[in-house]
This record gives sequence, structure tokens and C-alpha cells, in this order.
Amino acid sequence: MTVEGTAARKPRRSSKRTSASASAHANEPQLVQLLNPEGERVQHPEYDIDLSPEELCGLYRDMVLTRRFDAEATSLQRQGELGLWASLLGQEAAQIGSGRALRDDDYIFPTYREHGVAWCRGVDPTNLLGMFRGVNHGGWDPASNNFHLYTIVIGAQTLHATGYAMGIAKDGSDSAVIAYFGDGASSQGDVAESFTFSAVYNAPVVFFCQNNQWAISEPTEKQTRVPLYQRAQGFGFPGVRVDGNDVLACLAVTRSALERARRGDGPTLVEAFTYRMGAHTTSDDPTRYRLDDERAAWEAKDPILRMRTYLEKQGLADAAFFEELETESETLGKRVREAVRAMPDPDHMAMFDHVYADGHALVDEERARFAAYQASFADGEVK
Amino acid sequence: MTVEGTAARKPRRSSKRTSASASAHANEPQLVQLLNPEGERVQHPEYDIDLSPEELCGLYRDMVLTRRFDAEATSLQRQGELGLWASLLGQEAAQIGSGRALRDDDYIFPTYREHGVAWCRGVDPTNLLGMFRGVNHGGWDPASNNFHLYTIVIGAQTLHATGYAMGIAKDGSDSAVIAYFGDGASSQGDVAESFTFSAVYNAPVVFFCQNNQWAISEPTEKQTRVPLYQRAQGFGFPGVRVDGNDVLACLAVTRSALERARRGDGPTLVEAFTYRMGAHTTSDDPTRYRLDDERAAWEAKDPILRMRTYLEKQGLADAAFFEELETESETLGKRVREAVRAMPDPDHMAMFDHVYADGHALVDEERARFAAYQASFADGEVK
Amino acid sequence: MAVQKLPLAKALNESLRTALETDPKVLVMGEDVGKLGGVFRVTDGLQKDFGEDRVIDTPLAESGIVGTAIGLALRGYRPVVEIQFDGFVFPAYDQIVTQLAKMHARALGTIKLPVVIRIPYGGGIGAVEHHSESPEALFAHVAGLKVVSPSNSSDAYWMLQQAIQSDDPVIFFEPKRRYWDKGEVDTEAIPGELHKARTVREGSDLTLVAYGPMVKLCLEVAAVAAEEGRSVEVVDLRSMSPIDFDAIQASVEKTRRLVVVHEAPVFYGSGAEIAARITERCFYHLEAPVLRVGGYHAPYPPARLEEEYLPSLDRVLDAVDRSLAY
Amino acid sequence: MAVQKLPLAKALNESLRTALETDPKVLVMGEDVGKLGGVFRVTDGLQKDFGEDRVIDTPLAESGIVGTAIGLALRGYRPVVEIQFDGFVFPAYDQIVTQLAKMHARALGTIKLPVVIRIPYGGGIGAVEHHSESPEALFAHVAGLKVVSPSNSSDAYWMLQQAIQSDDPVIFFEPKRRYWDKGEVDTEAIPGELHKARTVREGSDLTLVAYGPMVKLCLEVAAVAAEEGRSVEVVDLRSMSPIDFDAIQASVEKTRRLVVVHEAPVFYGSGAEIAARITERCFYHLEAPVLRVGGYHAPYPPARLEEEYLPSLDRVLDAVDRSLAY
Ligand SMILES: Cc1ncc(C[n+]2csc(CCOP(=O)(O)OP(=O)(O)O)c2C)c(N)n1
Ligand SMILES: Cc1ncc(C[n+]2csc(CCOP(=O)(O)OP(=O)(O)O)c2C)c(N)n1
Ligand SMILES: [Mg+2]
Ligand SMILES: [Mg+2]
Repeated sequence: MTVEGTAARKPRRSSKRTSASASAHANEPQLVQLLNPEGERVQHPEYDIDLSPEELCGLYRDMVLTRRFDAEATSLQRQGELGLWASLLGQEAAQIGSGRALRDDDYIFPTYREHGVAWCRGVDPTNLLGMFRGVNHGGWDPASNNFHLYTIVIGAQTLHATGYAMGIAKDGSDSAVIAYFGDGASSQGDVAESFTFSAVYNAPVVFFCQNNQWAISEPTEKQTRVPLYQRAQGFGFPGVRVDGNDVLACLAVTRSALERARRGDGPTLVEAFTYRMGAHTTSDDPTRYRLDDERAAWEAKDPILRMRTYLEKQGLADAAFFEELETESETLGKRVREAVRAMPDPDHMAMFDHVYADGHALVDEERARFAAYQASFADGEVK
Repeated sequence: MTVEGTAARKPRRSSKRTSASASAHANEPQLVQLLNPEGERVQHPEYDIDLSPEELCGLYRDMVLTRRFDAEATSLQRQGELGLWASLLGQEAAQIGSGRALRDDDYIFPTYREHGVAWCRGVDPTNLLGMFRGVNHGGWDPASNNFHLYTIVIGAQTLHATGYAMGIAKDGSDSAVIAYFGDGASSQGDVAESFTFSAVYNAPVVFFCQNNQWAISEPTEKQTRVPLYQRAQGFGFPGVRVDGNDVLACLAVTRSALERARRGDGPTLVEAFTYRMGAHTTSDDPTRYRLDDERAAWEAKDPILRMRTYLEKQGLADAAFFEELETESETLGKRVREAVRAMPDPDHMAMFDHVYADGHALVDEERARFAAYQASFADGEVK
Repeated sequence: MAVQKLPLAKALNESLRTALETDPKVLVMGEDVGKLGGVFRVTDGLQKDFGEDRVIDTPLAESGIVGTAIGLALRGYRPVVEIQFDGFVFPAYDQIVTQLAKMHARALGTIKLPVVIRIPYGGGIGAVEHHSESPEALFAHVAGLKVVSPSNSSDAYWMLQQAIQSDDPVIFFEPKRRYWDKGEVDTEAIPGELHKARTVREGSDLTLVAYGPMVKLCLEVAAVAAEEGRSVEVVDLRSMSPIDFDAIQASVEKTRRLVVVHEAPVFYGSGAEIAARITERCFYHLEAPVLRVGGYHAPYPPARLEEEYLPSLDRVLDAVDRSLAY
Repeated sequence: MAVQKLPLAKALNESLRTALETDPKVLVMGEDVGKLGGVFRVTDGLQKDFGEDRVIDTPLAESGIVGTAIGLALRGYRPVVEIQFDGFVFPAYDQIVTQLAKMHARALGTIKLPVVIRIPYGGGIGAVEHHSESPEALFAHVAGLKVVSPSNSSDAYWMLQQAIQSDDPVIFFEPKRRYWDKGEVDTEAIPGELHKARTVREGSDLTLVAYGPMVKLCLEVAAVAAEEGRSVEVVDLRSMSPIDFDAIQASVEKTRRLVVVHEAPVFYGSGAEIAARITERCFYHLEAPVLRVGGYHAPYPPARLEEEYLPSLDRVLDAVDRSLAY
């Protein structure tokens, strides 16, 4: 922030302020990394992971299919089949790595961008598209995959996650909860309150922050002047920053945090340092606020590319695997495309459904009046 | 928190949780202290202060008079002259120390308990009593002493303080702002947001948290599992814990934080570790939730007593000083008592005043109708 | 044993106790609800008997309280949340309006949010700022919430039972100035429906509709009016969302005159909704416009002015006179 | 030069520019208001021209935005805050209701809070949840706030000027689906008073009252009704607090029939307040009860249902017919 356009200023303060903001960049901490951008395995003293070739290929497959699904959704939006799409392009490793760390009985609270996590949970991808098409506000049953509805109000879900985790603790279960949120969300009071509650009640929850460097047009410096993972310490639980484009590291770090939660040691904050490769949503125009260079630099760190290099170099996957995956991707794309196009508009009366579980006299009255009003057109009574 | 009364529990988790909560107490950090409970000056490597005998006596006098005023208010409440009183008993050092660190052009945002700070600002003590008597909601002009109105909604004022400090920075002034809040308030989202905003904008604000160990009936462990001053670090600014019953340390630490703010280095969190000796307010009954022992232990750390011991041992004040102060105290008590008793009830029409600065048609209409309605009684029209 | 004379606050306490005893999923949570028993002692003794795991002292953060209550409900619990005073519900407003109210619809009915939010409300107790407000309209306007308020001990006991049993979020407004008023509670009675109004005094000349703290006042008004030969019917609304318009309509079709009384500011208050809808339903029956008596369009005043601010016997009688003068 | 044809969003942009140019104390703040120019481009180009110190990208925290705006106002600034969408104002609700609205009264008038909160509101743009709501009643009920909404480019320009110049907090609702509608703006005209309604079409059979996005719809209704030989008067309310009841009364005394139209849910909405008060003022003039057309008591529906949810030409005409049938 510069100081411009106001009266009497002392340059002393303004120069200080600029330097303070610059220092946010200076002390970037070490990321936990197990697979570097060149596709080489690196060792980490604290976190390690030993996966079978099948598991490694599985992670790669998840990322590729997620990206394919995401691309299909983006193009469906361009074709007018969806009103909006929030792409996860670039965040596949963060989502697949953390998503695959979860047990079936763990419960997930996503934002609106966790398509990769949904994939890991076995949520039918077309389910995710209903709200973006405008036929519902989510509408899937969270209990069937322990995957909560997308939450649009920034940060609100972190408290739901904390409460759910408090419930798990009450039940004496060793399940855990993961709450996703973004770098921008870290500024919301609700997120801080979820840190307080989870720490005080020692709730088994992992806060998984995908720092994709941007909150729409605002860079992370507008939300914090120190790395986000450090936020946790002042609430009494550990924070760790992981290379969010490294699926292995995301898996290892999340798994460890979940185990901590299961052990009864309470919350952990994981900051996955990644990048939103695309626009915020299809409504956004990032050329107004960021430079192509930045994107290019992050392209070199692509999560899928590095995993492919690794699989190939290590001979863990052969050409047939990649070809098969290509076909699978296309099939997925086609299936999603067809499912979306076939998705019916909701019945008009649906807007009166599920306002209440136990009913409400006014809703009944309005439903009846609306039905009569609509019927009047059929009868030609009202023009 | 213990786990009781629910079904299937794994003792593993519950035992862990208990121990985590216990550890909050284990690692209590070193307090900044310059005057110990025995009234001896101790040295601190980072903070020191060199005050003249007059200044030292002045601090003592401030504390004594503040306590006297507070006691008078408590007894006025008992006599029915006030509807409520929030006593600061035990927190005199925290308030006088920080209050005397301020310059006249610094701006203060208090909670509802900062009677000692108000005293330092030269706010007429009777001004503070209006809201507790129920004749206004505060009602003094914040600008006359740069002392904002008491804020009852917990934590809300920390954002006002941050905004005010952002304004100071815009003006290029080297004034600073201090925001008071309690240990309980530290849990409010607003306080976290004020940390975020002040850090991002590098605003010249000092957050002064009086950790008096209690938020009504809840001990600090219900708000945090690590010392509160540590909260700041994760937002990118320093936190320091000071002996809140040591007026010299409170003065030194606050002064240093204010200087940091003036230098353009942004916010600081000061946690004054102190104790609410009395009830939360005159409506509260602390015997329901805390033991007499605790109070007794803190009485030994009384802020006024230790200062008196110091002054006496060092021969900085003689008997005449203490006697004179006694008289001054009584005069103050009398003045406050009389002023409160003489405080008139507001005119009935006052409830329509100052709802808006520029007027509002409905308020005008309701005012006129109310006046007519009241007049009708005088005329005997309506029974 | 089943019938006891209890202060309203104690009836609520008993109701919470019954709920905690009956359903292991019921939780009580809020600031100071534990050892202190709440600032009004509504939760007195509950933590001692049910443990810290079911009667939970929370951090001082209302959004956190309601937000975690939502999470607990998703896990199968039935949290009963206490907001310490009316004026302190606003930090939780976002969680209530955007999450609690809408999540059932968002999930197309697949999840339920049985969360009760208890709010001591209203004035008349000589309190400082933020401790005497009546924000019910701010909740009743929001679809997905139900909003109720008992006026007496029996309703306090039973309506709270019903609110806790409801699968919908209920904002439960407690008339704090009536906490100490005693009334009979029959814990084995069959209660009336939660969202039905109740005629608490029959009359033929004019209908007074009130809820919560104003019901008692309206009964006093009716008594005074009776002395003057006017027969005033008093309807205890009990539920501000939904509103039992059928009951009001039936009364107004008989009396042809309606005055609505509440402590909340009249402007955009519940009286407006009642006036608008009843006028529509009873257009040819009304001899006078529906009149409203309530707070003024001003912040709740300091205690020494609240008597003037709040509806009083005289102010309601004045409205009755004005209505009858048509 | 002084008269231009501008889309409503651009008129707001020009108004902000004028304010920033005229008064060095005016600030613009909010999420993405800087380089992006806001998600609707209302602040487009302002940061480039006035600097980051006056057009401020804030952290993503609405309570923080409004809370710091209050602090800035106390320091002598005049912040104009942007809330990105209607549904995201609720995290700031506590600061707005308990602080912004009441601080002037709390200080017995010694301080002023000239803060404007701009909120793009309403539906009809095919958006996802929380992006199409009309929460104006939740602000109008609160004393200490003023609540306005322009319906066209000229009012957008001038009402925003006036809101910024006002020493009271103003909640400024912008009809987002009209952002792209063009209209003439005379930047040298003498504007009407901020809180006065305006008759935008004269008529004699029935009065339609609307504001913001619904004014255009009501003008269409009036045109269709005219073809059927019905003379409908349309009043653009412009201010929801205060409400210019005198103007509505004058119209209704002439037409004897009133229909209020808004997107917000009818239940406890602004139509209730208008109906209640106008019925009281015009009891002997009204030939029919005041009818209301608005949203249903349900969360704002998914985009594919919004056409059914929102007042439409047919639904308003239906109400007009029903009113005239009395
Ligand atoms: C309370 C609230 N305020 C504003 C918005 C509008 N909004 C939607 S996404 C977004 C940015 C979120 O950034 P971040 O948390 O970093 O997540 P990302 O979109 O980058 O994944 C904003 C401001 C919102 N959804 N909710
Ligand atoms: C938002 C809000 N919630 C609840 C309250 C009721 N209340 C008043 S004081 C208080 C405890 C405050 O504790 P703390 O912050 O430690 O300050 P202290 O009173 O100990 O000085 C509570 C819960 C309030 N005033 N505001
Ligand atoms: Mg982001
Ligand atoms: Mg405290």
C-alpha cells in the first residue's frame, strides 16, 4: 500500500509501511515437498510416504480426471449450459492429496471449489454442477459421502466443521473432519473463531487452506503480512506449509494432521501453497489485475506434469496406462456433458419445498396461491 | 473440559483432551515485570523506565483515586443511585500504566471498564456514570479527551480503533491509537479481524488486552489454550505479556508499543496479566464459579500495595503525601456522590434526539405525536 | 408433582432439564451457562447434573456458538444455544441467516437443523444499552427460521419442549422481564400446537394481539377497559413465524377492531405484517384501521426513559380509544 | 458534457469519481474495488486515478470493512464501503446495527458517522445462492440507518452524491440487474431530496409503489394496463427509511387503490409497513386493501426458478386486477 493523495504526510511512516509489506515476501518459509517440480522425489525429515505403484498411478489418475472434469465444466459454462463455474485448475494436487488422505468416515466441509476432493469422495461430478447450472443450491445429501454441501459465504463452513468435530469427540469416535478454505477466507472472523473453538475443545479437525495466491483480484498480501500457516500457533495448535502442487506432500501432511486429530491432539492448520491457474470464476477477468508472467512461472510447477514425469522416469506407468487414462478422461467428459444437458429444470413448485422440515403455514398458503395462480393461466383466466 | 455423560467413549481421546487443557497452565511465560509484589524494583533487559519521584507518586495517586472512585460507584449502585457498575478493582495498574503512556493526541477505545484510563485522560469521572445510572448511553464527546465512548458489544471497538489508526496513517500524523479489550473478547471474530486489518495496513494501534482471568464466569482456558499474547505473532506483529499489576511495567511496555506504532512499525498486542478482584458487575455473583483462595492469592499481588511499599521503602513519599491523598480521595468520593445524586433524569423528549444527524421524517412524526400524547394528560383528555 | 407454580425462568430450566434427560443428543451451550447457570439462571444446576460435555460453556463469540451448533446438529446433536442478551445476537446473524436458515433447503431436505436459539429479549428491567431490545422482526422476515415467544410459565415450559423437538431451527425469544413471574406448569398436560395463537381473554369490542412480555400488559388493559364497559379480547400470538392469521382473523371478524402491541419499534415491525395481512383478510369487517403500539424509531433509550419508550397501559388504552373512535 | 446517457453502474462510477475529486476525505473501500474495479466495475479506474490510499482493497472480512470504516469516520473520513453482494452483508450486520446505527445517539450527537454502505441487491441475473437477495427490510427496521435505492441512472448519480454528503449512515441498495440500463444523467441538475418519493407515471385508477429494480417493471405494468384502459400511477419510493408516506398518501387519496411491489419476501417486508401505515392514513379512501407483490417466504431460489419467484409483469397485473375487483 502506498500513501498517495492525502494532505500532510511524513515520508517516514509511508516508507516504513512499504518496507513492512515487502518483508512479507522476504521470509517465505520452507515448504514441505516430497516431489519437486522436476518430478524428482525429495526427502523430508518429518514427513514421508511410501506408496505402491498402483497408489501413485491412482493419484495421477485422480488429478487428470479432475482436471478433465473441470475443463468440461468450464466449456459447458461457455456454451451456456452452466451459469457460472469456479475452476480448480492448478489446485489438483492440493485437493487430491488431501482428499486421498481421508478415511470414509471422515467428514469434509468444502468451499465452492473442491471438485477434486468431491471426486475422491465418490460424489458424482454431475452433482456438483446443479448449483452452477442454477437448478439447485447444491442439493446432494451430505451424509451419503460425508461430503458437505458447497458453502459460498466465505469462511462459514469452518465453524460447521469445528462443531461437527466437537460432536465426533463427544461420540468418542476417532473420525476426523477437514475444513477447506482459501487465503482470502483466512481474514474472516468466523475462521478465527473456528480456530478458537477447535483449540479450546481440542476438536479433531484439520483446517486445510489452499493458498492459491489470490482472492479474486486481491493477492495474499492484502490478507496477511506473514505466511498463513503461522496463524495457527497463536491459537495453540501447529501450522504447516506444504507444496500445494505436490500431491505426495499434500497427502503426507494431511494424513499426519488427521492422525494427530484422531489421537486426540486437536486441530492442525495445513497451508497448501498453490496457484489458481485460471480466473476466479468464469465471470472473472484476471487480466485486469495480474500479469501473464506469474501464471507462466506457476505453470512450470504444474502438479500433474511433475507427477507424470516421476511416473515415467521411475517406470511406474507405461504408455498403455496413459492412453487408457486419456480414453477414460474423454468418457468422463462426455458423460458429464450429456448429464448436464439432460439435467431438467426444477418444477416451479419446488421453490416451496424444503423451506422447513416440519412445515410452515405461510409456505403452505403461498404454495397453494401460487398453484392457483399458475393454474389460472392454463384456464386462460389471467393473461 | 471433561467428557461426561455421553455414550461410547474412548478414554484415549478424553484423557488427551484433559491433558491438553492442563498444559495451558504449564507453560505460562515470563511476565515483563519492573516492580515485584514485594515492592522491589527488578530489572528487565528489554524494558526499563526511569521516572522522577513526582511521576512515581503521580502513578500511585492515580491508582488510589481510581480505586476510590470505583468504590464510590459500587456503593452508589448498592444505594440504588446506579443501575449497574462494572468495577475495575485490581486492574488499576494495567489501566494507569497504559493510560499514562499515552500522549494527548493519542486516541483511546475503551471497553466498559476503563475507568482508570478515563481518569488519565481527564474525563470527568461523573461522565462515566451516566450510562450506569441509565440517563444516557455514554454521551460524552469523545473528541474532547480523545477518549471514545464505552463499547458494550464485546470486541467491536477494536475495529473502530484499527480504522481510526488507518486514518492517522493516512493523515501522516504520528499519533497512535490504543484499543482495550478483555481475555473473553479475544475470542470474538472482530478482534481477529482487527488484527488482520491493522497488520495489513500497518496501522499505528496498540491492542491492550487486560487478561483479568475471567470473562464473567468463564476462566481464560475457555477462550484459549495458549497465552493470549502469542495470538499476535500469527498475524505478523509482536505480542508481549506484562505483569498487569505492575504499573511501571505496564507504563514501560505500553510506551514502547506506542513508539513502535509512531515509528510506522504497526500494531503490537500487550497482554496485561491481572485479576478482576470483584464481581464482573454488581449484578454478578462470583461465589457461584470461583474460590476465595484465588482472590486471596491475587490480593498478595495488589498493584497499589506494592507501589506504596516501594514508595515508602525508597523514601519517595512521606506520611504527608499519603495523608493528603487520603483527603483528596474522600473529596473525590464526595464530589462523585453528590454529582450522581444531582444527575437529572433526561427529558422524555430526549429519546427522539440524535437518532439522526440530518433528521428523519418518521422520527419527527413520532416526536410530534408523543408530545401531543403527553400533552393530553396535562389536559386530562386521556386517562 | 406434575403441576407446579414456577417462575417463567424456572419453567425454562425445568424444560431444559427434561430435554437433557429425555434425549442424550440434546446439548445446552452458550456463554456462562455452566457453573453460573446463565446470567438469568435459566441453566442453573444443569452442568452440575449433566456434565460439561452436555452443558457447554463456550468461548465468547456468538458466531462461533451458532456456527458450531450447526456443525453439532449435522453430527446428530440437538443444540440449544443461549444468547446472553438480545443485543448480542448480531455477531451470529450471518450464521443464522445464511447458514442455519437455509441449509435444509440447500440440501433439498436431506439434512435437518434442529437448533434452538434462546434469546432473552425486551426491556423494562432498567438495563444498560443492548440489553433490552426486541429484534424478532429481523428473524421473522427470514425464511427457514421459526420464531416464537412464550408469555407465561406454562408456555415457557412447553414451547421450549416443542422447539427442541422441532426439526427446524427455532428462534426462541424469552420475555426477560417476566422471568420472575410465577405461573402454573403442568408437565403432564397435552400442550397446544407450537405455532397456534391462544385467546387469553374473550371480548367483543376490540382485539388486542400481543406476544411475550406484552401479553400481561394487554390483559391489564383489557381489565381497565372492562371497567369502562369495553369488552376487549386478548390474543397471545405465541409465534411470530409462522403467524396464526386464522386465529386473529376469527377474532377480528367478531370484534371488527384490532390493535397490535409489541415492544419492538413499530416501523417494519411485526405489527406491520399483521396489519397488512389482516386488513387484506378482513377488509370488509374492519371498522377501524389496525393500530399499532410499539417502540419508537430510535435506539432503545437509556433506562430512565424506557417507561416512555415502551408500550404502557396508557398508551395501549389510548390506541384502544382511538380505534373505538372510528 | 453535463448531460450524458450512462448505464446505471457507470453513473455510480461517475458519482464516486466526483465525490473523490470534490472531498479529499471521501474514501472508497471494499473487496476487489481496486485494480478489478469491483465485480460490477462500479469502481472501475478509481484506484488508478486516486491511489491505493483512497480506493482501498480490503481484506476479505465484511465486519472488518464496516468496523474500520466507522473508525475512519471517527477520524474525519467519509468512507463509501462496497459490499460485494447482498448476501454477504451479514457478517457486517453487527457492526452496522449495534455500532454504525447507534453511535451518533450514544454520543448524544457529538460525533457523526457519514458512512455509506453500497450493496448491489436483487435478483434476475441468473446468479448462484446469496447473490440475488433483497434484505432492505432488515436495515430499515433499525433506527439510525437511512436506506435508499435508486431505480435509474440519474438517481444513481445524484442519490449517491447525497448519501455521501449525508452526515448519517446510509445503506445504499443498488439494483444490480439494472446496472447495464442506460439513462440520462445531468451532472449539473438540481437533484430532488434524497428521501422524497417521485411519481414516475401519473394515473387515476390505482397506485403502484416500487423502488430500485421493480420501478421499471411497474412502468411496464402501467403501460400494459393502459392498453386495457386502466390508468395506473407509479411511485418510485427511492427511500425505504424514511418512507415518504405523504407522497403515497396523496397518490392513494386520488387513486384509492394501492399495490406495493418489491423483490424481497412479502412477509415482514417493506410492503407490510407501507400497507399498515397507508391503511391508517387513508382508511376512508381505500376501495381495496393494500396488496403486496414480492418474493415468497422461501430462500431465494436457484436461478432456474427465479422468474417464478420474482414479481413479474403477470403477477403484478394479477394484483392490479384483484385490487380493481374490490
Ligand atoms: C462473506 C463473503 N464475502 C464475499 C464473498 C465474495 N467472494 C466469493 S469468492 C471470494 C474470494 C475468495 O478467496 P479465497 O478465500 O482465497 O478462495 P479462492 O476463491 O481463491 O479459492 C469472494 C470475495 C463471499 N462469497 N462471501
Ligand atoms: C457480543 C457480546 N456478547 C456478550 C456480551 C455479554 N458480556 C458482557 S461482559 C462479558 C464478558 C467479557 O469478558 P472479558 O472480555 O474478559 O472482559 P472483562 O469483563 O473481564 O473485563 C460478556 C460475555 C457482550 N457484552 N457482548
Ligand atoms: Mg484464494
Ligand atoms: Mg476478563
